[in-house]
Amino acid sequence: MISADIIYTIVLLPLAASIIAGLFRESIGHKGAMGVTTTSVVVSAFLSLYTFYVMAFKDQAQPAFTHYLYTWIETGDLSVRFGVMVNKLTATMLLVVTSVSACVHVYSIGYMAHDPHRARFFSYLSLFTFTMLALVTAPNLLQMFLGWEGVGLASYLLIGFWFKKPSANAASMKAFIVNRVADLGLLLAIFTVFWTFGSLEYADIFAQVQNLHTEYFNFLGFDIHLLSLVAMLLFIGAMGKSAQLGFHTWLPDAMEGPTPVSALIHAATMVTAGVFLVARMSPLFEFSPSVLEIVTWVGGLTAIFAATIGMTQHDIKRVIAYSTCSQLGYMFFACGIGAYPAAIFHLTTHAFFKALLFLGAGSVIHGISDEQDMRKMGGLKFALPVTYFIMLIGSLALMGIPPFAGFFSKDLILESAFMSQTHSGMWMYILGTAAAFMTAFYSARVFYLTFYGKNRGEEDVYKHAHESGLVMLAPMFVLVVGAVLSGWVLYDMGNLDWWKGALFIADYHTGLANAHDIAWQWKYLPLAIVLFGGFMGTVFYLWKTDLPVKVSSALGVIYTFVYRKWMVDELYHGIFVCGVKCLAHKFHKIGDVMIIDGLLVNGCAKAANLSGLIARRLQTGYVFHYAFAVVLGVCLFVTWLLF
Amino acid sequence: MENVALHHYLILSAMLFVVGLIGIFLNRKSIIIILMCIELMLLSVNINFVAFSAFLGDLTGQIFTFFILTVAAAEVSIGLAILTIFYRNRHSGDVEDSNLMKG
Amino acid sequence: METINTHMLSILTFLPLVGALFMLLIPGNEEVRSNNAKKLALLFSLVTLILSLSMLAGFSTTNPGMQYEVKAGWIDTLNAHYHMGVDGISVLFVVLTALLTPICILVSWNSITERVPLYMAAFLSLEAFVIGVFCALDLLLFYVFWEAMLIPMFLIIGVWGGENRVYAALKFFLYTFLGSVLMLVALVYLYLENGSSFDILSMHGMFLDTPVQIWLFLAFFIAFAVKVPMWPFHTWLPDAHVQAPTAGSVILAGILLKMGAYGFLRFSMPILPEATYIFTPYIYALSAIAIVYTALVAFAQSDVKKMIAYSSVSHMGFVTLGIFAATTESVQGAVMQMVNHGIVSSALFMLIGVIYDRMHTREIEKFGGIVNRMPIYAALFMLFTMAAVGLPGTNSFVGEFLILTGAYGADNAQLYTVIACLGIVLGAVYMLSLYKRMIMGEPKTQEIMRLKHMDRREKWMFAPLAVLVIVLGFAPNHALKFTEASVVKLVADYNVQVADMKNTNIQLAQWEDK
Amino acid sequence: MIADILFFMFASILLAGSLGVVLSKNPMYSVLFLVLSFFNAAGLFLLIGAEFLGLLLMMVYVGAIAVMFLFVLMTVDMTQQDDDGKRSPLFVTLVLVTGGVLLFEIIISILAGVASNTRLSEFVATQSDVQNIVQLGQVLFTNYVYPFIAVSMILLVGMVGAIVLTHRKREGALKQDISEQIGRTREESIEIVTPSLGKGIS
Amino acid sequence: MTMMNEFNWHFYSAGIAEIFVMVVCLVLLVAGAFSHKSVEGKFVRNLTMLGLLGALVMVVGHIPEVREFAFPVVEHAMPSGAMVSLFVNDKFTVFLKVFIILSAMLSLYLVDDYMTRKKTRKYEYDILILLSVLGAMIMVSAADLLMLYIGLELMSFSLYILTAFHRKEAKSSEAGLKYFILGSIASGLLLFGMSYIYGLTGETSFDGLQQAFASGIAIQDAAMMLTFAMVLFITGMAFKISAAPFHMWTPDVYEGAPTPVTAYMAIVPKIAAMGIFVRVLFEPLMYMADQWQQIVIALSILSMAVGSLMAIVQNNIKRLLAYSSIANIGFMLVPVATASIHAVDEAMSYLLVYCMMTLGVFAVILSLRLREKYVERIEDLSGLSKTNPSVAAALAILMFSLAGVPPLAGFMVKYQAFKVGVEMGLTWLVIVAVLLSVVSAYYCLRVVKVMYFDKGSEVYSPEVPSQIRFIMWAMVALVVGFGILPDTLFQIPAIIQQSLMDATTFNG
Repeated sequence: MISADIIYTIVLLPLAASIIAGLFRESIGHKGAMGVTTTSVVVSAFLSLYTFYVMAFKDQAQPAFTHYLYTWIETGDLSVRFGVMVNKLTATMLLVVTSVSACVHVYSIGYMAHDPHRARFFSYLSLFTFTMLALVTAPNLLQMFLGWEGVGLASYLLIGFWFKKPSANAASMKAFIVNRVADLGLLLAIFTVFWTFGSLEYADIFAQVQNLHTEYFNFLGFDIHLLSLVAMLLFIGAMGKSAQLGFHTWLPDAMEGPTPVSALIHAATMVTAGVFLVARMSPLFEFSPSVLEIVTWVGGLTAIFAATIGMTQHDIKRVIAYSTCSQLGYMFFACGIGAYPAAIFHLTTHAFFKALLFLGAGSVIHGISDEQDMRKMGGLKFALPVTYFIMLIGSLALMGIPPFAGFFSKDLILESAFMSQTHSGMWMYILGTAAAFMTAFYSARVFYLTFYGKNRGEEDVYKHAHESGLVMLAPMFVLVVGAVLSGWVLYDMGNLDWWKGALFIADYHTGLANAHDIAWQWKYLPLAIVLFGGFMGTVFYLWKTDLPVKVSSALGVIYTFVYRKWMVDELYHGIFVCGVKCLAHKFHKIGDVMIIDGLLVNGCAKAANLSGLIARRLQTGYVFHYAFAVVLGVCLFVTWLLF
Repeated sequence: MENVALHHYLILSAMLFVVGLIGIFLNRKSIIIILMCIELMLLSVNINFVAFSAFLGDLTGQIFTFFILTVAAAEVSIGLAILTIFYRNRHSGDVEDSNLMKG
Repeated sequence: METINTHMLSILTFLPLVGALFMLLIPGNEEVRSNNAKKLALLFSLVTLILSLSMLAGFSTTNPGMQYEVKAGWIDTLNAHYHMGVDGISVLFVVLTALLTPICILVSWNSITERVPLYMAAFLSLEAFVIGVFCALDLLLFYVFWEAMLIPMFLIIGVWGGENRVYAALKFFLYTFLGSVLMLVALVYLYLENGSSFDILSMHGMFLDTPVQIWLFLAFFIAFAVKVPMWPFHTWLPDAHVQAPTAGSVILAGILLKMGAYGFLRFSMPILPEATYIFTPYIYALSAIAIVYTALVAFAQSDVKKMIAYSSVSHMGFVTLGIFAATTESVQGAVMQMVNHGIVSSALFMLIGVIYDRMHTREIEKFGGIVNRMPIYAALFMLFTMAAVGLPGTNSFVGEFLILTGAYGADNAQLYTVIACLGIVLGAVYMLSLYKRMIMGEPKTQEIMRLKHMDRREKWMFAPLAVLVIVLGFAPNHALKFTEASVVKLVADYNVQVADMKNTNIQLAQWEDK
Repeated sequence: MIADILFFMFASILLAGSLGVVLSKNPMYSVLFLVLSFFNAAGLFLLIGAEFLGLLLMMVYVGAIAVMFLFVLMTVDMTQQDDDGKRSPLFVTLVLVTGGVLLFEIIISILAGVASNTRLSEFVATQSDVQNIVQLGQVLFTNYVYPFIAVSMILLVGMVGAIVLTHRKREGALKQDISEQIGRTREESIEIVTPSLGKGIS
Repeated sequence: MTMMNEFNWHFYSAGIAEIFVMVVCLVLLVAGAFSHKSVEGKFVRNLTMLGLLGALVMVVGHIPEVREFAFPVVEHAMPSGAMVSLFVNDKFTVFLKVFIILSAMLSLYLVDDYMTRKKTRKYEYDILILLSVLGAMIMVSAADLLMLYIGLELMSFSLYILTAFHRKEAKSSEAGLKYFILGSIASGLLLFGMSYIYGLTGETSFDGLQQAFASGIAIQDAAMMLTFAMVLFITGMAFKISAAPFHMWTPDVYEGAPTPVTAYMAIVPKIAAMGIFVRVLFEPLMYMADQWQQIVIALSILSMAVGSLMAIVQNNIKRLLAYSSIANIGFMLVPVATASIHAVDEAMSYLLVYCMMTLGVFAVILSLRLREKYVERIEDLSGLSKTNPSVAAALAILMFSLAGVPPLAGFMVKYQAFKVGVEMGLTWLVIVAVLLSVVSAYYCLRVVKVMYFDKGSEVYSPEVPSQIRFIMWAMVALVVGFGILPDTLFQIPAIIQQSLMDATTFNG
């Protein structure tokens, strides 16, 4: 049996560790801080594993339950409690979060061994783990929002961990602010939910969805279908956190943080929060098909859009970041076509292999003195043999080559899309397959550029390239296990029944249910294309290494456009950053300084002073003027009264 | 020619009054003329009082005039005294020299 | 103990005043006087704090009415009474004032070297007057405290302020004075309408014609709007903040700004419900403008204090939005947010003061990379930045969330709520960019590399505020429960009166149709 | 009839005199015009039956005040003329307009009063049997004794004021101080000097 | 008429204090002239004080329950008419006289040090003060236009001379000259108005006038003339209280006159003139309230505006105080402008507090010497709070009170004035007044600013006579005390208001 206490332990242990590491690092030292945090997260991970094991396999009778700890905010009609909501979705997320987090913690002991601020780093990592856990266990939207913003904070702190790097500081700010913008959607969704459902508890919301699904809500003067509105606003929030098209710009920049952070936050956990949210709210989304359509298209377009950019980037971490973006697109369009189980399944497998890839990349970077540019790598196969192997596994999993995990989940998604028998489902199948081709291509590209060919970096660095220590390799092996096995061990996840009500699919979504009935040619087409992609990659980067330059110069503007990330950053910079700055200065200079202060406030003061000065001129000192003033006064008064 | 009535006196005194008043402003010469103008104003007031007194058959007006005459005498003495010390200080009795203080 | 309880509010109000008088009478040479004044002032303010906490402990959370009431004759000819009391709306502010004053004294411990006794006297008398404002239940008494408070603040800005202090002090005084004198006229009118009585409680629910209410509301509004300050009455604030000494900014941001919003709650809503209702849309608009516009203006500042000052305006925009939305949630949120803002912006000003004491500049461009030298400072800065940004888990989130939630459902406020939400983003923009420019990065100058670490006094003065940020973030109910009963009553009464008005209007319209 | 003629005569000379006061360039002439005005005013007073006041006017004004004006004019030498017209034409216009308006208003109101009114136009100058001076004396020292005393204090003020302001000790005027002469001592009057050799007494 | 020939104590008892002061003046004149030069100052000063004290005792010792009259005359002297009085004694006059005598005594205390330092000490000074006090007393007791005129001139003539008292200083003599000329013009206007009023009603006594106006005959008969007369009459008195636009003399005279004289002039004549102004408006002119109300409103607004706006551009403290007094008169006129007799006490309590504040400020000025010269420019005060903190504090309190900041008496009386304004439906005037009070707060703050915010290094001459110090602190104490507990402040004028109301009901 799983009791609430176990869940609370899982959630709060990292918090306690974080506080201890953060506040008392002077007394416990770096080792103490690392020890406390890592231990607690590992314990959490094992408890989560146990929880997941019980819920998923052992005890099918284990009920989903909600437990409350204490009342957080209570006033008027609003009552929000802290607590946990445990079901299979929670358990899955707990497993993903804590296991990856534990691996990253351990890995970081090695990776950050020489950093003077590593206690702080671990404190942040544990804090992140806590907030992420609070997010996934939340029984209501507000606690979820607490976790949601909390991971934002932790992400901000971790991206900007190397505070001396201006680029890191800028990236952390960008991440926080872009997320904030999206969070507005979430916030508005919460408000709307409160005023229509009267509660923020998931249970209450889901219970009322049936009753309210014909309601309309007046939003900014438009009567909008209530559930669609809520769903759309929630999805905006999800887009931000999951770096979907439009909100994706922060994610590549976030790679300025230490690599373990990228593995934990920007691959495995935080960015998947959006998918998690959509899945969690599936009973609501299912009643707003129009929004699901949007979700589908956003996901699909992100998948292909990010993949295109991924093919052109030179920074190893950025490539993987765009890949993450692209994979998240898969998950979203899976949600959009109603295949939530497939999405979560992919989320889980993706967490493992993407974390693995990042850690592997970290290992490479660590090995060659923090160089991230792939143009300065090459031929590292012999220097870093274990890493080479790990990256190979990771890449294959990402490409979706059987029998690695990625194959199962991605295939399930594409099959569901194909079988959903809708127009957009079909499109998703096409887009997904195309993205899969690109995924294969850039995965191969990364792999070959890093490990094969001649070394293109500095000779000195190359000579000193070294394999990572055991403390870094060990967690990677754990993840390798995940990347290899999770696909078929957890294959049941793709089945709605497995979730026992934690996810909800409306009847009109038949894609997932029929996924297994797909014709074989459609089932294996993506695999073939993936293999072709891998082959192309091999051609370009192993055999004919002069091809990429030729092709890119042949493509000319198109290549540059893609390489510059479709100019989105430039566009945003132009519109938002400059716009806000310009507006701010205008408001300040013209609005405040000139009009309000200059004209009105000081203007009045000056007017008073000026009239004083003018009146002063009338006080000439000549007695006849004074006398005349008296007479003039009399004359005016008389005239006034007489006529 | 009609009989001289009250309003003749009143109009006369009004004219005298205004002449005195305007004299104060228009005089560009010595301050002493201002004092004389004030005397003219007081004279016009006296004419008013006496006229009213006579036409009302009431003595109060004449009493008033009596007192005004007395006060005017004191006034002139004070005025001239102040004028004298002003002259001693500024060596001028000009109206336009009295502007040490202004604003 | 019993006597202390019955006279609690009088003691809270006049104890600091007694302290202020003591300050002026301390004998000895300059140095001795300074030292003794500091210690004595701290002692007085701490005793006041302890008493205020005991008052809080004895406060009944279920009673929506006035507690600790005292009433005695004062000016018989005017029928003005010495009438004090606290309810849920005011009680927290009293405690907040009592809390911030000792902190302010600590803040000024080393940075004020000239005329210390006078300074301490000014602070203690300021505390006394402000507590008086929050406790007064007699309109004249209220006004007396309200205005009297200007004098010590004027001196604090003018005597111990920065290089442009004279302008700022005069602007502060005249601006607020202008607002208050109009209130005086309204006050006189109310007094006459209320049967020559200044009793605030008896004014609640008195019947006034709508046009009369509108005029009165406008007069009160200007006074309160200047104090809050609402856009476009806010320009005194940046100047005052920038020029005031650190402790002055703290008290200004922490408490004085709350007086305006408190006035709305105490006067506008209960006494002039119809006018309040009529003006609500305009105030929504002003609040929304305040939130977005001043957040942008804050972003454009190069002076760190000015930036925080503008951010205060922006944050107070939330408060006014919440008050006028007049739902239980929003008003609760507004009260909460006032307390929160009192804590957070005070702390931010203190942080600026800490660095100002070391570097004597407020130009953001002169800072940079402070974290390298002062990590604890950076951590505290981060904490309060996040609180200012309204991150969940900090106290500000609770306030902002309640306000926005409440306002979202109020009549016609939805659009403004959405605009106000933008303020949350902009808040993050300027606060984080401030953090980035000041704290992060390589140390910008040699001077920064030589900065002194924070000493024990400096750390301790942040401790209570930091604790409050977190505690109120995770357990805001400890604060909310004090205000709940009174706010519920306030909102309920207000809505009843507004509903009455609407009914009457409908009936009138129907009658006219016939 | 004769009274009427006399009235108009006195009145016109009075006005002319007053204009002379105002307009003449030499202050000395102004004083003389003032005297002329007073004479005519006194005539008017006599005409209307206020003999005592008429005479008083002549005695006090002509005999005392006008002389005082002349006296002061002579002693402080204020007869110099200064008419380079510093007044701005704007001011002069304004003054004339204001004066004109004022006069117009007074006359209008007087005439309106006379026209509309029942009492004002009925007023007639009444001649009493009792002598004017007797009448005045009767009330002045009975009814009005208190103001009479009070006004004496005003005269006192005039006196004190004139003395305190203008009286001054003349420096350099040789005055005999008897007590000083008698109280002279040998020590302060004689100095015994011992001349040194060859230098003489200097 | 025959009965007047016998001495009747009752006819004189009400005016006994004035008679006493007259006698004292004569005695002093002789005493001063014949006493030895070295002691004459002190001797005369003590006698003056004694005289004032005696007058005070007589005034206070004779508080009438109902209004009393003295020096009755037979009206319509020739066709013998009713008995009316030249002189009235009621609680209003008692209040004003006590107020006048006390102010005069206090302001006399300010003189010694100044005159000694300036080497212009003369015993005539005291006599002139005494004479002007006498004039003021006669003026406030006047029940007849004649007495009013005589009192006014007695008071003014003494002031003209006092203004020019520093005869060797050009400014002083110039001020005297200006004051004299303008004062004479004003009294000419006043007299012209009086002559019409007399002529149209045949009355000079206030009671008689009130009845005449009440009957409406005069108003109907020559409305225009009467209006004209009333304007001139009010002008004459507005000049004395220096209400704009008849205020032009004030700053120059304040600046030029010796400072103790300015102090005296800022208080005693104001009390007397304001007192009689109110009495005239509410007794004889009561039934013309419709007309004079408009003038008073205009006077009020103009005074507030001119006073406040011009005060903010001044550099000389005495000029500043002059404009401040103009502004304050404007505020004082707000209750008067309601034309309601109930508002009189508000004006009077304002007057009371205004005098306290003014006296206090002058005490401060007279206690500050910089390099042995009396402080005149506002800049001279810079840094006062450091070099002389107690004096600075006193001046700051007085200035805040002038600005009308609670909890000081200045606020309380302003409040009262505004209250009655609103009560009587002149809310717009009150709004104008409060807005201008913000302007006037500015010049008060400027003084505080100079003292507290500006750096000054010069050290003030240390020795301050204890009398001046006493007056300064006494006034500060009163201002603070009345600010916190203003009951007494409001009760005294309430009594005198009653006595004015009695007068109206008595006649009306």
